[in-house]
Amino acid sequence: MTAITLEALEKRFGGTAGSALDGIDLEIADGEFVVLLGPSGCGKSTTLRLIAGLETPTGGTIRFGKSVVNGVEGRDRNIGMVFQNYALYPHMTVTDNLCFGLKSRGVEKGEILKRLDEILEMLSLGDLAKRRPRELSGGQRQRVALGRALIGRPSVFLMDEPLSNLDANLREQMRMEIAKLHRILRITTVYVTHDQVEALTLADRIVVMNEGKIQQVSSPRRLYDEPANIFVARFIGAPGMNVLRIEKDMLIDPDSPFYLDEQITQSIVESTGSAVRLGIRPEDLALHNGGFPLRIRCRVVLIEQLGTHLQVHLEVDSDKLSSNIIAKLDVNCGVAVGDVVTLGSPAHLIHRFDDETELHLGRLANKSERIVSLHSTSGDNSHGVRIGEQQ
Amino acid sequence: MSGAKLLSLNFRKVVRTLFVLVVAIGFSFPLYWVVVTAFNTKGGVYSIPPNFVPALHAGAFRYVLLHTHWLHYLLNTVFIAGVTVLLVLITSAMAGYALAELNLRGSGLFLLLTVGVMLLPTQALLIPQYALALHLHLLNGYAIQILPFAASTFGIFLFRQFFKSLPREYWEVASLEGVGHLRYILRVSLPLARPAVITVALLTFISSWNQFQWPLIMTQSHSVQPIEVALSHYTQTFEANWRKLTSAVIIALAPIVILFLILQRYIVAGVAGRDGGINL
Amino acid sequence: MTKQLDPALDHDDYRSNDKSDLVRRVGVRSSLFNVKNKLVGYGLLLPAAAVFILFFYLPALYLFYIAFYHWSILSPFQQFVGLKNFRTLLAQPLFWRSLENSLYYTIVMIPAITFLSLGIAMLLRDGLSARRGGVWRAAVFLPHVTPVVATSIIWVWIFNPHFGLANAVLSALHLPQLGWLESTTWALPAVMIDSLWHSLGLYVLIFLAGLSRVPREIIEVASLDGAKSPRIFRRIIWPLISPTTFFVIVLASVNTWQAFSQIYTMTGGAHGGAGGPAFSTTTDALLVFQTAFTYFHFSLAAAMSLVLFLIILALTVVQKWISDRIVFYR
Amino acid sequence: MLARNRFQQYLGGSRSPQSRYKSRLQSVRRVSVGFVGGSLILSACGSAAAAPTTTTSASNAPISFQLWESHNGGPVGDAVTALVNMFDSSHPNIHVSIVVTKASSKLPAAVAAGDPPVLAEISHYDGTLVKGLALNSWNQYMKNDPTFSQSNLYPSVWSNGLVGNQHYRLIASAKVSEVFYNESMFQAAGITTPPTTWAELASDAAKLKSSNVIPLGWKDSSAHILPAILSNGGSMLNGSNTVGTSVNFNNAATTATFQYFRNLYSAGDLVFDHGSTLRADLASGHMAMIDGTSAGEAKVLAAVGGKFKVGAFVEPAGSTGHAANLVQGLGFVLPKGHSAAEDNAAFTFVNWWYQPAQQVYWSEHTGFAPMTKAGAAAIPQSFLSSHPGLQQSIVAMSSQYSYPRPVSDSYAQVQAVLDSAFQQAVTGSQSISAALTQLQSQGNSYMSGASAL
Repeated sequence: MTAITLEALEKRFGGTAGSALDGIDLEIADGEFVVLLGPSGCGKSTTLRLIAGLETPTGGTIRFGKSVVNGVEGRDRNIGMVFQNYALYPHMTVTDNLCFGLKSRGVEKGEILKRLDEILEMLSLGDLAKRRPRELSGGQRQRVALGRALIGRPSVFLMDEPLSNLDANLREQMRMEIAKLHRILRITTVYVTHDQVEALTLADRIVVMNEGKIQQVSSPRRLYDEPANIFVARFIGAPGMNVLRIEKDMLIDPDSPFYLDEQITQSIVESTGSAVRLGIRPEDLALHNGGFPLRIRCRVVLIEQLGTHLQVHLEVDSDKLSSNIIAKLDVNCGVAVGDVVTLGSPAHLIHRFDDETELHLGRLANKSERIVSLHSTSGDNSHGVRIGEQQ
Repeated sequence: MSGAKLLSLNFRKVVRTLFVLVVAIGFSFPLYWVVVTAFNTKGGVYSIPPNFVPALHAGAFRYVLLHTHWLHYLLNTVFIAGVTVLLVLITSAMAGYALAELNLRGSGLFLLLTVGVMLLPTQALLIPQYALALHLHLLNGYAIQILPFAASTFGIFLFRQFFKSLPREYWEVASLEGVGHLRYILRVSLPLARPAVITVALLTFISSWNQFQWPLIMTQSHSVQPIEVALSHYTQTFEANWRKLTSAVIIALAPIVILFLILQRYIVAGVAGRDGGINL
Repeated sequence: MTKQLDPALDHDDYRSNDKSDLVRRVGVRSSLFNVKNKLVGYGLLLPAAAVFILFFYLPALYLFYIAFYHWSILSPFQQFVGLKNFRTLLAQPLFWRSLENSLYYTIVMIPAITFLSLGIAMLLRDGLSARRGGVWRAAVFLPHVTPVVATSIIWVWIFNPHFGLANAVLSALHLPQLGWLESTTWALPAVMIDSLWHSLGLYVLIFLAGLSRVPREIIEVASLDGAKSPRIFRRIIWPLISPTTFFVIVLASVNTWQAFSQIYTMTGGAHGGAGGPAFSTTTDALLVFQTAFTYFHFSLAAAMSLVLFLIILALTVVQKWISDRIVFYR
Repeated sequence: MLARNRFQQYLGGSRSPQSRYKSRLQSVRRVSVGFVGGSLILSACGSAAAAPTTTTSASNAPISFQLWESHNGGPVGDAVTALVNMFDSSHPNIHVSIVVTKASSKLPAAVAAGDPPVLAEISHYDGTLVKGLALNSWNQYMKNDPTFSQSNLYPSVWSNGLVGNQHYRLIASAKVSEVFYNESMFQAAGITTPPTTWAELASDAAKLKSSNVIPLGWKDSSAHILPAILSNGGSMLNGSNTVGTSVNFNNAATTATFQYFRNLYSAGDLVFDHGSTLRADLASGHMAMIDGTSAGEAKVLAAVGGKFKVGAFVEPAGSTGHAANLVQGLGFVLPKGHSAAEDNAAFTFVNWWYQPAQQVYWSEHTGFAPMTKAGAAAIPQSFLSSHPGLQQSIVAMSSQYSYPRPVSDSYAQVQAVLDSAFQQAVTGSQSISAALTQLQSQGNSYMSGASAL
């Protein structure tokens, strides 16, 4: 088993296109399941391919355990990799696909058969051994691809968006299988996806990336609760956090659509910078009932009926500023398109970000100072699960 | 749809089918006619109006079959065409693979070189090519009939395109598993490229079989000449004897026609896909 | 992967759903293990490149040498003669005659090939079941796979002035019989008929491939709009297949200008010496061949080849110029 | 390689490249350095032609050599094969093997490649080979062999291929022009004896003309117009007909001859065609007379198949009062680059070829005229009476007005232009004077060597 260390890892591509990497530092512990998460072109696949040895870094080092593997070919890194399209050879049977690599490496025949049985058993592929990929369902192919990556007994297991070709049901099922496999085998795993649900459910730690840089590395729970910056805040959650940029003078303007508790306003006005950025998750907004330290007056633009709740798109009611907000409201709240409503949120659910650096500065109040609780939160995982349901 | 309209539609369909029939018969008839002539009676060839039904007199055919070294010319042709096909497949697959899978500096130049060959007028190059063959002592051998055709623009393009259509991950998986390029080509790329292999093999075989001017110029002894050149010699030997001449024609035609009839589906598909592969 | 592995498949489409693909394509895999990769790569390109260079590009260069030198296979003395070969050439009536013949042949053949093959392709395109359609296609294409020498002999027999099928048909239709290959007027047209028979199948298939790429819906929409067949053809199909038409014209003009085997075999007569009667079928390609390989004037033939080369080049350039203006590429 | 051993007989074993040719070759090769690299690559590939070289035989060891020949099967090819077999069995020290190829057009390349045969039969005199100093003269071999006698050969045979005083090409198969006719048609038209003058031929043609019969079919090849021109007092070349350097066609004799044929053609009494078509026409009763050579007699008789009796007559007399003819055919040449022993053996074969027994066999089996008087005399009268064509060809061979074909460089091209001019003038697509003017100027440009197309 192997720990992986990336130090100042850099990858530049010729030409203008390509998601270059801009100094990645990351330590992945032995046996850890790490998910690289980010939008298309953020560099997550590039990072994975650098670890696999399919690309060569232009700077920095990659270590497996203690040894630097920069110059080591992929084939010598003892890696198993699963690709998005499975890359099963259509003209070979399941058995041949599984054994092709072992045969090429000159593994002894008896050993090959032993491992084959093991894998077929583990992934319940026994009945399919003689079939060709086109005779398999999507999930079965996925399992064969997993099997092929595992049969070489890799010390590092890499997966590049392995579930994105599956339909929703299968995806969920395979997610569980992958989680199970990892629980059993405890192979150091790096998993690339743009799907936060996969990331939140599978990962020990999530690495959020954007534009070739790591934005945040943390556990799923903390990613949601304490996004390191505006990008992460907006990226995590469905939909992401509303982040409003409010000029300081707007806070004291009585005609402003914003109302903020005076004490809080005071502390903000005293801080540096000309504006403040406040973030509120859509699920943390509610129709104003009088008790909220932050109120926003806005106009309803669109209402999406999602069954469990309404997803309401609003526009801040101001000439000076056009800002869109999404709120998740109760199905029975009775708003209609065109209504001007006032939304509010308790201070401990409001995040504050630096206007310049966009870094997270904390919340307007601690949890203990909570004034109103909107949702009953019982247990660490509740947010994740809830988000999952909302998908 | 009104009855009259339906009628006119059916009528048009009939007319169309008739046209198709006429075209198909027009194209096939000369080949039928050669059979009629070869198996005609001695005087029947010159009868006016002509006989349209074969008289099935095999005398002339038997004579031509037995009194000339057809087997020998056929073997020459098959040998030349066979080796050419083999070499074309090898060079095309190799180059196609390198162009599709490896990011080589200079592959653009290579492609230009490949397409350029097609644009060079074949007639204009005959003289320097002959001079080259003379200098290299290749005249009158099998090598000069094979080597210049051992690489094909069409083959390279088709293989390149085919290999490019294979997901890149196929190779990446293989490379992570420690599979080398050659093993990968043999075990994965080529087996998957079967349609390309068949198309290139068939078209190369046909064009090699039908070579005439090249061996006519480059060879002198019958021991290495293909059937087409031999046939052109026999037009002198058999002169006015149309039964013998057409018998000889049948012998030269039969193998390629039979091959075509068996594999026509692949050949037609291969040719039809050709302009998709190489657009000028 | 159930996706059909078809060479005609557009691989870009195939991969576009793979978001990291762009990364990989743009990626320049440099240094380290790529040195070995590169060696393997160039090794793979080498055989084909060697064939092309040795047997095509070197001779192409050598052609210039021969054309500007006095060069004979029997003489070790090679002397630079400048444009002498070209001056000799231009002073030869037969050279001009051969150009005339080639031009005549090409000018008749290109439109004939284009329109006939398009017509037959339209005929074979639909109205027939796919299965039977394959048989018709095969029938039309069969002549193209037959050896030219063999089938030209058939046509010599068909064009026999007294016992041939061609005149039998003419006389059945009460038309005057022709001398065909014995006649200075009809010899080249006779060769053209053979060539058309032999080559049309190829062009028909190319057109069929082009037509199969015209989306059915476009034609259906047009006919729903009430457009009549000829109108659909002129306004919709014709513009859509113009790249195919262009390809056919380029291919046909290069092929016809270089036609050799049919002419050599059909006009050779019993005693060889093709190009007759009275040079009426002596085309460029034939004259180059005779000058070099019958009369052994290699330098002159090389000069002629150069002229031929330039003509074909010019033809291609002109066609490209025209096509850039009228061909509609989707 | 496939079939290598099997075809060894075609390829022949012995090859003794002379240093002279090697050095020539090297100088050729040096010019294009680029090719040398390629040759290294290719030398590994090997070819059937690159048969292993064996050493030249010592004087008493058997000598074997190749004879390049262009008859591909048929009666002529069979006769050559049979004769060569006879020679081989009667000459234990010499073995001749036949290589059938288009010897005339392939020989120069073989010489240049340093790989020529010892003996070749080429169809016409090729100035290229002499210019390239590629041929040995036969003179010394004829002189050294006591069994060879010049006087035995017909004069037109002796002077065929003579340049200066050197014999570079000894004729191997002689043919002359003559006309075959359908005797039944002649009888039906009331013609008792074949025509002896061109004028008679024209009037007989007129008599033969009926609704379904074409009186006269003529080959579309110029060799068949030259006898008429010569009989009308014309010539081919200025100075000597064999080695002159300018053509002599634009004159009264040629004009008259062209006019004569043009009249026949426009009256519908004559058509042009290939020999094969003419024979079919004669056999099917479409035509009364066809032009040809005795070498075609067997084919004529085969085509007619006994349906009627075939007669033959030599080309008629013209304004000079006598008939004329042109002797042509393949000839033996001796490419340089072989040992004296091999060349001697080759001459042994040629001399043997000229002996009466071989001449009789040759003539009887092929219809070609015998080339020696002794040979002609040895053919039984009974055979001649059933083969009027052969009989007529002996008449022509014996005539003092039978001439050898010109040997000048570029004459082959002149002949092609003559073909064309004759066609154009006779069929009326060009006036006679225009055709002759063009023929003269183009012919001269070829002959002068200033242009060589």
